[in-house]
Amino acid sequence: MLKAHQKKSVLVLGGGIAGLQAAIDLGNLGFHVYLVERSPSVGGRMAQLDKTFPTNDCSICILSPKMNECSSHPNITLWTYSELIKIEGNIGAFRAKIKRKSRYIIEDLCVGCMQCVEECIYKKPKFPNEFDLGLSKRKPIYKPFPQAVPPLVLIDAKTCIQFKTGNCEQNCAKACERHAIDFNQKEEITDLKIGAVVVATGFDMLDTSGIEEYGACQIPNVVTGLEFERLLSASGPTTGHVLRPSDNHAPKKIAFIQCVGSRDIRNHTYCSGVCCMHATKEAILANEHDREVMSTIFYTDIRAAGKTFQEYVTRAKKEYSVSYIRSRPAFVKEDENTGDLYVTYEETTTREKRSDAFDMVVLCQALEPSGTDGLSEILGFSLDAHGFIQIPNPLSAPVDTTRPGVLAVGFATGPRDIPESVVLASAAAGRVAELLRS
Amino acid sequence: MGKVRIGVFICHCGSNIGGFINIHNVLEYTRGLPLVKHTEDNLYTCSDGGLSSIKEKITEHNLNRVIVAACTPRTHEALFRRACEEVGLNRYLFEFVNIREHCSWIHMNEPEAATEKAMELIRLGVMKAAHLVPLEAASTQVKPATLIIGGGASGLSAAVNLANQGFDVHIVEQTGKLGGLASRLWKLMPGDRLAHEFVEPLVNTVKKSKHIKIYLNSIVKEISGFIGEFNIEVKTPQGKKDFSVGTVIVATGARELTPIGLYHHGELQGVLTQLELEQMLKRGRKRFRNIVFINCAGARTPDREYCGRLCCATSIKNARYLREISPSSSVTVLQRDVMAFGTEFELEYRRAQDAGVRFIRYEPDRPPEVIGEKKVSSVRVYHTLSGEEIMLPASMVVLTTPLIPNEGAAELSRMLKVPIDRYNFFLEAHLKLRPVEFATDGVYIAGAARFPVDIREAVAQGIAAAAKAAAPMTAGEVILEATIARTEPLLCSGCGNCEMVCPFAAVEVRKDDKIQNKSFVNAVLCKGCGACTAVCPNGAIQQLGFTDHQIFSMIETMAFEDGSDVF
Amino acid sequence: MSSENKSKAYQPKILVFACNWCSYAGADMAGVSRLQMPPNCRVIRVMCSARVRPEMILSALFKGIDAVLVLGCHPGDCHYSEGNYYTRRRGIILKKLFDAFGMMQERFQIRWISAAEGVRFSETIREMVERVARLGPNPLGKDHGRFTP
Amino acid sequence: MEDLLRKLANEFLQRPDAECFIGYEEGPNGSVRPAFIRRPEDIHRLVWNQKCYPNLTAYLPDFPKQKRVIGITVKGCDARALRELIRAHQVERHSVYVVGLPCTGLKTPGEDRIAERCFGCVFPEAFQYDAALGPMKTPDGLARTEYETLDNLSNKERREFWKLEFEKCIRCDACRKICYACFCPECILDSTQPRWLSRRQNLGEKLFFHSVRALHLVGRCIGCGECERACPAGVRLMLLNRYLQKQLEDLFGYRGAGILEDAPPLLTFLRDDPDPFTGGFE
Repeated sequence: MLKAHQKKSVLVLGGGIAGLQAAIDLGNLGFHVYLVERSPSVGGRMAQLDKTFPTNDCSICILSPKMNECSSHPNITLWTYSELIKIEGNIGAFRAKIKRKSRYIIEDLCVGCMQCVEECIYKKPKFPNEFDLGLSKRKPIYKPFPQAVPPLVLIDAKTCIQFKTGNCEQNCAKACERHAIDFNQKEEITDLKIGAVVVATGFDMLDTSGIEEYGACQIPNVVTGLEFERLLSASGPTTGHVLRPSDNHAPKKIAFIQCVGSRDIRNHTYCSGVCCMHATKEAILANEHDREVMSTIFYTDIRAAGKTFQEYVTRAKKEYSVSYIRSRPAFVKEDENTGDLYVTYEETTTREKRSDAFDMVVLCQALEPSGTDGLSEILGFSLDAHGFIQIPNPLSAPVDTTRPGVLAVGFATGPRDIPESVVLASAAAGRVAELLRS
Repeated sequence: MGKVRIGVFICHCGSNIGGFINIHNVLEYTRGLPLVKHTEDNLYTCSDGGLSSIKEKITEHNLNRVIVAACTPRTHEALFRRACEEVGLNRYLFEFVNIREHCSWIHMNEPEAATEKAMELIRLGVMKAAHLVPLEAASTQVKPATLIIGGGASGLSAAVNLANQGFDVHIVEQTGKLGGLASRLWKLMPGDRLAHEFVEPLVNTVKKSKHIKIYLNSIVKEISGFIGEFNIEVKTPQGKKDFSVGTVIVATGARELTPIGLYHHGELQGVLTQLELEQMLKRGRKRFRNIVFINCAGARTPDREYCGRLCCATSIKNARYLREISPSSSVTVLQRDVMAFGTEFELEYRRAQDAGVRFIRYEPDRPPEVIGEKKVSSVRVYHTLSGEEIMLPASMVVLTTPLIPNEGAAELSRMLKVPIDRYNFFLEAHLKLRPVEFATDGVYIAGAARFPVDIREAVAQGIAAAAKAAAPMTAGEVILEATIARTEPLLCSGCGNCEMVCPFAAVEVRKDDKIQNKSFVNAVLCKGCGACTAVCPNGAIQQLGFTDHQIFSMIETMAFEDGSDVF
Repeated sequence: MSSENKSKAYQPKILVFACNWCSYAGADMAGVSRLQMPPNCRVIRVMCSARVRPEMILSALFKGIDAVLVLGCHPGDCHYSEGNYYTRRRGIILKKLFDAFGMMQERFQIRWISAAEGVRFSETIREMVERVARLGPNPLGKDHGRFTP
Repeated sequence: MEDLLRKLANEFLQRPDAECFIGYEEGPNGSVRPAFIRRPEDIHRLVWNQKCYPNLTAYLPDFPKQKRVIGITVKGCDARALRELIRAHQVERHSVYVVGLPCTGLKTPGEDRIAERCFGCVFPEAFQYDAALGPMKTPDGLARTEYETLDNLSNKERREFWKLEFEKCIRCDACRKICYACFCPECILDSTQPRWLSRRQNLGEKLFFHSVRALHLVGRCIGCGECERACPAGVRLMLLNRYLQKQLEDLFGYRGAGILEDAPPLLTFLRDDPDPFTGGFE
């Protein structure tokens, strides 16, 4: 490793797979990295996935070593629950202000034992668990998910009795033998001197509530792709048994609707890039869990353009009872007595109008860049027409934004799957080394 | 190192362990175990107080093995090892016993049974600790130079990045010219740029760099060694050149499949490939009449199952240009699925449709038929939407074929001991998380040699591979795994079982003047999985830190309970 | 163990080998999630399930340990890319060896447990303990080596 | 045939790099034993008949690895052993001169019928030899001859059977010593670090001994039956070896050591091997 005085610092924004990879590569290149993540744990979207296509690797199994590597890397300072609020200066000599939000937990004292969670005045979890997209509940004091890094709890002031009324019994604080709970903790602002910034803020899901024809957010058995992913996950709300929300029955016929809000002039005209494959994966996994499950994927084009993707789709058809129908369904209707769903669509080959019954419908909704609007203000780079971070010269400088010294990778720059994000993250590390060393 | 003296530190973890396990009884029990010279409990062994106590007691009681019974080694092992090391005890003389995740937390309602289990887990730990030996993690120097095989977009991008970081680069290019496939194209996507506007500056930067050596019309003949020092032999027109490098990047690229015979390519005049069309455009041809593109020519078929990834985008791009150059032309794209993923390609797809390009879907079991005598005249295709066959007049048919790996991939795969798939694309270390690395340290992969990529992806992968290669070269050394395999030559019969199962080609049976038929572990390549140890018939090869002796002593003490058979 | 405890209801003792990357992490996750399970298992950590040589399983069972469970990553997920495929073949053959002897078949199992499968880990342990408890003590265990079929 | 054998041996011993010719000679009481011929004048001792039981390749790893060449006679089963020894780096092909024996099955000692060890023999002909004592042809019926198996025994019967068998075992190690495939400088069963196996004469230890032997022979046993012949207590060791070989063929299509040049089945894998370990408990 380089000696300390040779080290320059780099700020990485976002602790998803792209941010983690960029931080590790930069750390290995001898830079000191501040990895700043908005939420209380690193891991990002990948931590919420059950498996990854096309290998069906267990997502957390391959991600968790990277999360731990980041937190124990001698060159990486990990700040979760923190945000960039201001930046000044130029490439090689930026000054950044980071807001470190209060978890009401003294990080150095907490060992993540969760005794406090056990003793909370709420005997049962009551509030929507963000990690499970509200499919399960948590308490006001909670750990984001079992493999969270850092493995600390935090208090959500919005739901905590102490913060709401000021006179809770504070069982959590009493239970903590290490006196790690601090209701008076204030957020901190820290100044950093850094040479470059790598933005890897990833994606959010399109709010599907506007897509009424599919009953999103109205019909209980219509779920989104990521919600379905949590249902598949062994660490999810149903411990990996796919059960439909209305009656906890195991569905046997599942419909996946592609391009919900993508390639759609009412929402996003772009293709979200990963939905064809994640739907295929989820259909395969549902069948692996229960061989009686038959899935139908309603698609526009099957975009299986990555390495071994086509083979994956072929296997889904041949071995996992997945059928593909080229059609954009017109609407989904619920039978209110049974909770079953009817998908009405036009069979494009025969021009026949059909309505098929399903136990569950999964909407593969569009994915959109996360946090780029605010960051473009702070960091002063341009966005493209869709809100993705603009890469002005994608051919010769595939990770450079319009602002010198500020690089961007992953889904924040356009639809990318995991390997593409990882490639860009490593490329950003290479660019930083080139910019700060030459 | 003298007699074994074990110290055992038992953590309460507040009440996480102490609340369910009777630590007092466990302490009493542990004190009675053989070789244990010191025992104590700590409220939090991982706290500063706990760690200083470990360090003090090592010195005070002359301990030469340390056990902490607490949480999981996966998070805390490094911390305690460091503490041992700080007072001069080899870090591998530390053993972790997990009595929290694997005991107190999962038996919360059975304190007695949990206490007994904790005792036994500690006894197992003591037995293993008794057989621990000090280990040293070796390191190896890394030369600050890289060999890049292939002078296309990704190889050149990697070269520029590394040169700008101050590393020496050797580019070996099979042809007489840098630039690769991109230099043969007309316009690039995304961005409407002429290919030479992208390629020429890149080539010039490479040519001007004082760090980069270029070998044209050359091929790599032999590669030996491993990360840190690979010895390279290159055959150049000027003769044989030898040099050594610390890392290697494979960027041998791909070429367009020439579909001889497919859709009468090579038989009927006017049946071209996309590359042939681009070269026609490059030469300045301006007039076109009825053009039919056939996508997925030679791709997504049973014998070449993969999708070419960028062929749809290529056809979209060229189709629109044809309409723009020659507005009176009619351009039809026969496709199966339009792989216009992401933002730019989807936009290009819309632009092409707006420019008047017709997209018609065909089914693979009813493929289009190219008709003509000597010269192509029309294409008959089953129109899936209308459900009938239609006839498209065609003055030219352009086949969109996938990229296939360049020749020599198999040979290179043998030389570098890295895998290729059934199409001869290189297989990276992990499809998801290690896309530009091989499982072999110090060897990286970028561009279309791995799988078809567009220019942007080729460049990004080139820079990513450069970043990977730069890491060990920046550090100047790589620290090797300590818990690797090692052969005891006196026991080794040279049967080669270890060699056969090693996933990293780290073990080989050596037969040379000095070594007579003995297995030998290359510490640089070994990752410490222990697969070799399990198949060695007589235990001649052992995984350090997980030896047969260490594990067997745990099994034995579990079987005989009191451990008296061991000591 | 104290003699007082030996007189209690029969409690089998089960040796578990868990690979560091998936199964040990899965066991940790069971702990973090406080999934309760019977206290009969002792986990020995190895880097890869392929490290477990058959002699370890044989000696454990023939020295009287009631059962052996080997846990590895799911096929395809091995941290070392292919270790568990060797584990699988070896496990199949070891089971066949026990078939040939007409004994121990049920006392040896292999299962694939990922780092996310805390629940699967606890269920696997529970089922293994219940199953071995039904079988009763290892006949080679009690008076080491004296054995009645 | 023996004349030809002696002629070939003689020619071989004339070679300047010849070390020794290993064949068979008459032993006491009408038996046949290995002969190590170093001088041309001793070649008259060589014989070839249906009592030539020993697998002579077992001696090859004991010769120091050097440039000199060893002549050896091999039956079909021995030829498979030789191929396996070459694969396992114990013998180099160029350092042996191989004389193939056209075996039609060995006789049961003292009786005029084919020995049971030869039943089911799929490969009586020697191969990869430098010279042969005549054309190799498969004797009719040998491969199809039924041999005794464990198949029809219940679990309980198997347990009882092996309990009685292993009660006979005196742990003399003869089965291990005679086996061609045991060539480690020190056997794991003799190791003291760790002491996998004690000298106790109890069933557990005997099971361990024979299990380890059987597992180390998985994919390497050529079915020559020498272990059973060497056993002074008459333990039916071949039943175990044959049982496992049958499983290898059924599960992995592995026909037996040295038949093809494929890797021993426990040192290789297929991604879609059968997987009995995926589900819950059956």
